[in-house]
Amino acid sequence: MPKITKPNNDDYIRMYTQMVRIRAFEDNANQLYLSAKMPGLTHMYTGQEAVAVGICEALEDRDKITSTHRGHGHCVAKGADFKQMFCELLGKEEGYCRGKGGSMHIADQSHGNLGANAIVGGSMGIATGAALTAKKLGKDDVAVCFFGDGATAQGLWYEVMNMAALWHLPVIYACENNGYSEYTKTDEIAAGSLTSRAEAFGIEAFQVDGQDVLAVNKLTQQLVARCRNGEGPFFIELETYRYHGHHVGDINREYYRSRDEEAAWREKRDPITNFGNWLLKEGVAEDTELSEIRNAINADAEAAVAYALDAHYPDLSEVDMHVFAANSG
Amino acid sequence: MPKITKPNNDDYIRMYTQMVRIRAFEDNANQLYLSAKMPGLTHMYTGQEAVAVGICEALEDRDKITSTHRGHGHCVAKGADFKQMFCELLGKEEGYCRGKGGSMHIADQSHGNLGANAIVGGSMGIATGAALTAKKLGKDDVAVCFFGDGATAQGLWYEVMNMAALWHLPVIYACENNGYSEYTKTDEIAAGSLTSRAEAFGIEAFQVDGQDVLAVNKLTQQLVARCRNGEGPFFIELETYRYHGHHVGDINREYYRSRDEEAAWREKRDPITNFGNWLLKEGVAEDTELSEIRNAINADAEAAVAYALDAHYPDLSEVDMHVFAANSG
Amino acid sequence: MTRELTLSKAVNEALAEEMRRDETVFIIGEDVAEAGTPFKILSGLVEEFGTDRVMDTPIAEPGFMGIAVGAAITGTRPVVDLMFGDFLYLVMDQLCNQAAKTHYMSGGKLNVPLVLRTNLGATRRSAAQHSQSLHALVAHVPGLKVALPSSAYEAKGLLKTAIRDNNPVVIFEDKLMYQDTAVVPEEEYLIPFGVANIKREGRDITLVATSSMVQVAEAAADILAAEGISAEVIDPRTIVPLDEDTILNSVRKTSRAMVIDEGHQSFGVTGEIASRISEKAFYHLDAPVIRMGAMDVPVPFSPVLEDITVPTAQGVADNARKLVRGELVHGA
Amino acid sequence: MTRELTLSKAVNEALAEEMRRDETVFIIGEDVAEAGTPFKILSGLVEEFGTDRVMDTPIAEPGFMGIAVGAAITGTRPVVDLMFGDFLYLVMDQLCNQAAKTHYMSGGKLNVPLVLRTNLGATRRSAAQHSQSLHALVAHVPGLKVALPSSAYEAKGLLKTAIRDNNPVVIFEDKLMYQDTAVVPEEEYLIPFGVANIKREGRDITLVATSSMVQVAEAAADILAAEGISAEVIDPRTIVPLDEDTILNSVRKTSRAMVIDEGHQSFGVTGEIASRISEKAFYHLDAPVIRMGAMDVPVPFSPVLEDITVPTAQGVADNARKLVRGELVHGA
Ligand SMILES: Cc1ncc(C[n+]2csc(CCOP(=O)(O)OP(=O)(O)O)c2C)c(N)n1
Ligand SMILES: Cc1ncc(C[n+]2csc(CCOP(=O)(O)OP(=O)(O)O)c2C)c(N)n1
Ligand SMILES: [Mg+2]
Ligand SMILES: [Mg+2]
Repeated sequence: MPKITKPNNDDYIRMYTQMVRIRAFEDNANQLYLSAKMPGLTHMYTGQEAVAVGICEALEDRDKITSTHRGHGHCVAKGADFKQMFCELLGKEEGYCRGKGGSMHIADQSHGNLGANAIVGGSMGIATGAALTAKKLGKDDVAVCFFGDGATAQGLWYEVMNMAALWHLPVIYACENNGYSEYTKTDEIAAGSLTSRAEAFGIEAFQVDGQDVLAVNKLTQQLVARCRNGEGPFFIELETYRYHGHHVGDINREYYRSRDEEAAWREKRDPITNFGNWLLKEGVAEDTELSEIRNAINADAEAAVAYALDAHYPDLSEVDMHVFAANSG
Repeated sequence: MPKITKPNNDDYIRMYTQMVRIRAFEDNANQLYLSAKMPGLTHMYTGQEAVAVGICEALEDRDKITSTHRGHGHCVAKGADFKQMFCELLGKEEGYCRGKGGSMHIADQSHGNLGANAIVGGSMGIATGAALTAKKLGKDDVAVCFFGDGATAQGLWYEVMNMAALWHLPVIYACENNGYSEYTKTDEIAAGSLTSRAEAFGIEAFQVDGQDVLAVNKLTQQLVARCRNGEGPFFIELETYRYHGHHVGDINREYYRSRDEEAAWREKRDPITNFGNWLLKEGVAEDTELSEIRNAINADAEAAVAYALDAHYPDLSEVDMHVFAANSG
Repeated sequence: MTRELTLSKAVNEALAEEMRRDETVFIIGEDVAEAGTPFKILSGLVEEFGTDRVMDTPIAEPGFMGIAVGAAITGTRPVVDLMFGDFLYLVMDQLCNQAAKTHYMSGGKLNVPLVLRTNLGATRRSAAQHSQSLHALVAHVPGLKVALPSSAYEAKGLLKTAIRDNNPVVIFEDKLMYQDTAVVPEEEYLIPFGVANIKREGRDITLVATSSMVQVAEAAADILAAEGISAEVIDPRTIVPLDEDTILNSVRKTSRAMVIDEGHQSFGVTGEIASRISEKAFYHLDAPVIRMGAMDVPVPFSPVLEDITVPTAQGVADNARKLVRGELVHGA
Repeated sequence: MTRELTLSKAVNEALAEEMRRDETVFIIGEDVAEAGTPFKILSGLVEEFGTDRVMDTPIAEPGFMGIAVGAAITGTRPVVDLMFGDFLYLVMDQLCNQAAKTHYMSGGKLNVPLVLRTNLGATRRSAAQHSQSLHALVAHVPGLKVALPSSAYEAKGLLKTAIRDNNPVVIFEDKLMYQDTAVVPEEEYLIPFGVANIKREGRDITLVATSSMVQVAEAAADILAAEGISAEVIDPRTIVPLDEDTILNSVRKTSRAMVIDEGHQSFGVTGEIASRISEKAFYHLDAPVIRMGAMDVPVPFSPVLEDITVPTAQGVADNARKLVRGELVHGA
């Protein structure tokens, strides 16, 4: 059994902090939308924080992730900086992608985030390929592929699972099952069982409460260690919930899910509240410490927003730059 | 339990006849290739006859099948005529597709054969769609989708299985596992288990000896009856073997499979020989009757070849006909 | 009595009318039923026709495209809803290897009466994977018809024709135009394929413009008119089949032409139409045929960049003016 | 000492040399290892480089294309083997939505140094799904480079350049040419992208021809030469990037041009190149630029039909002769 580090108090605080950072980022992004300052639409990660944080805290910078249209949470959790993220959301030159990618393509190569993706399931091959690179180059890096329950309908997943299993690749397929794909319940679009689908390819599959950051983190630590040890691939189904609509513009959503259902998740299963309470109960932190953390992060986020709003757009000459990468020599 | 007719002696003789017809067709097609009279390459069905016949004998003309690059067997089994088939293989106007499709696209609409397909897995959606039509039009027609073990790697299958399961479509996915896809053993390209892959979508899955025409027929009869009854979809994995190379030009194949292996299948598991012996043993037919059947079929096939060789090519003006179907009005 | 409808509502009406007329017509795609698509185009249809005829699918474009092909071959008329034109790449095999070729490969014995409804158009701040205008790709594949409605009126008439066509038809709506209104008659009408629409007559130059670019060409014609230049604006409506005659006759009259389209410029629609004009009206041309497509770059997210990737009325007018005045656009 | 190699062997050598030079180069595709592909192009490579670098995949084109994209982004250089060009439709999403756009969408921070090797060409009696020449489709998508080798020499030099390029490159070999030989130097060489090859100089007409059609154009030039007509034959080698200057300079000299390509004629390569010539060398043209692509029909199986879908030397010569003599090809 590979060695796994038990989280200590610092780790707990970091997990809490990272979850709060995601929430703060999203609240501000939503505000930007509501105040008509953000170009286009965006998909809020709010509610799912424990998934991104529980998983990414089990990874190193050298480990890769691929993300989705609902990707801000993964980006923050993997170590990204608020300013460059908000700049990207606003199409500014200082954004992670010089404003060319926006919310749905935000990437952060220095922390191993290969990017969000606007094609549902579109990154399943990319993550698997990243794992292949690790194996080829003799590194023990791991790749995590985030995707939603809806994405499990894409045939690509079965193609790459087959190869990942045949080649024993160090990739973890992490399905954030938030119960919906757009305006449709998962049950209506997914026959059978998701874990069985992975198991049918000989891939070990797990289900975990995606609102419990410690449970997610513990499982991921184990699987990452086993991946580094050549025992991959793995599949995790994480039960979770998005608090907002499918995207920021999806306001009237009672035709597909009830307010009661939403309220129940927010009130009983909020990953931040519950983990905060646990920290208090276990004596890891005092109430004041937690609220200091939250306040500092909120201030940070607001400062980053202000910075991004002021930042400049790329020069128009950038429009046909980066179509092709330069070749040296 | 829906009512299933037990095969009687006529049925047995017809199954034998149909298997012999496939074998005769293929032997002649191979001869055409070897004597450089056939344009292009073709994929021999020889060895797999019990699959096509066992299944198609459980179907009616109104039931649909979709076929593969290795499709002559399905075409014969579903009721096609030798002359029109050979004409198609030789690119003649009297062919099923006026010579425009050739071996890999042969279709026979009047018997419900929607066509062979040169894209591996390419017909999985088409068969599923045919089943959807049946359901929509309130008919109890069934669709059978033939494909090889190699085709199970195509993501399309998982996409359509999901929908077939969700919508309870009357479609049977029939995987002819002949142990190889082109020059590669199935084990090297398929992780886990094929039946589990279907089961993961909540689809009932079966394995059957594809060399035993009665076993295949019995299972198919049951599943067809259940499909007509709204209990579809189903999956069948049929263990079988192709005697020839991947295509007629694949002569030196010892690098991927041994002569011994080939000989063992031909000698011990030949579907026609074994079923012939069973017919004799059960007193269904005398030896002379069986050899009369074979002789008559061989004569038929040779006559059809001669006819097709003499038949005329389509007029050159046909080249841009049938790009678009006419619209009445 | 005339009435105005949005393009979105016009599409909705076309579908409702055809579904009432023909029981074999059905809609299949993601979130088409209760949600009525993210653009709310299909609102109300599931209430009238039920979930058997307005079918929500899993997020499996190749899968439901393939299912639609099989359904079409066996006696129904599926209207496939592809949420974004960018997802065409996912359905290309089923669309181009299967649907497009089945009639031909079967020697005319199998038909695939299927409509693929999707969209095109940038400047919605949706970035590179939700902003493409990929109609040129499907136009290159024999066996597919391609319709490009440029208004609510066109959208309704062309879609109804598409549904009745016995072939696979890909119809691209402009996402930016869903809320644009036009006069749409109460009475039923169809718009035949392969008949271009002379949107505006003119003497000095022919502007051939497709889809979203028809508005742009008309605005350019306004600018030019104010300067005394008379531009003829032609909307081909369908690029497969293409009404070459109307275009060529116009150019024979005006002696000058531009082609404007929102797909990427290179290896796309502008090249096809421009080269046909240059090839077949060569002796009538007083100036080179100028093409204006979208820039050959993935669509950038940043609004300042995105806006300059697409032809504008001013840009069209500037080039047209040069042509009419005999000035060089590209050097000699 | 000169030596002749088949195109197949030239490709094999290019791969072997690049794999020796750079450990991160690997091959991935169906039956590439022991079988060395159905065309036996890769024979011997797995023996030298092992199955870790010559990787057999399941029949899952979208899957291994996606895996290659991810591998390329993270530090390797995959050479994807796509058995038939017709299967491009299956990989379009991973190729065009992912590989082509990643560098741009990431603001230049991620690279996708990937080669997709595939083929084109009809007249092998393989029918509609194994005979297409789909290079125009990928040329339309910004972010992809497209190379079209026309001989063994070209195939080796262009493939080596493709492997060293930091971008996704799609290279199409002509299936019919695999056994054709050409002089291929023992010494290493690369052929730069975007530099057309003037295969043959001439005065009276420029024949721009790609891939399989270069031979056809040369044969046409022979026919014409016998009649005293001097044709210049230009092989663009890569259509993205396209060496417009060499083509335009030639046309400025000859005043007449034809474009010949094996892709379907409509909305394809001939339209792009012809319209660029007509647009940018307009004042030098003495005759319309004539295009000859494959017919706009799915490729028929029947040999008698298949053979007439593709341009022939005689057909090219006939049109060229008309142009030079000032006769009309299309009417006035
Ligand atoms: C290939 C593709 N099909 C459809 C869409 C439109 N779309 C965007 S998000 C989404 C739902 C995704 O659901 P899920 O995977 O569960 O992720 P969630 O939004 O719940 O996080 C859909 C259908 C898309 N972007 N890409
Ligand atoms: C999409 C696609 N990929 C690859 C091929 C090339 N090819 C033709 S047959 C074949 C093997 C198919 O194996 P299987 O499905 O087991 O059928 P079998 O040949 O054994 O009957 C391959 C790879 C193809 N025709 N289509
Ligand atoms: Mg979801
Ligand atoms: Mg097989």
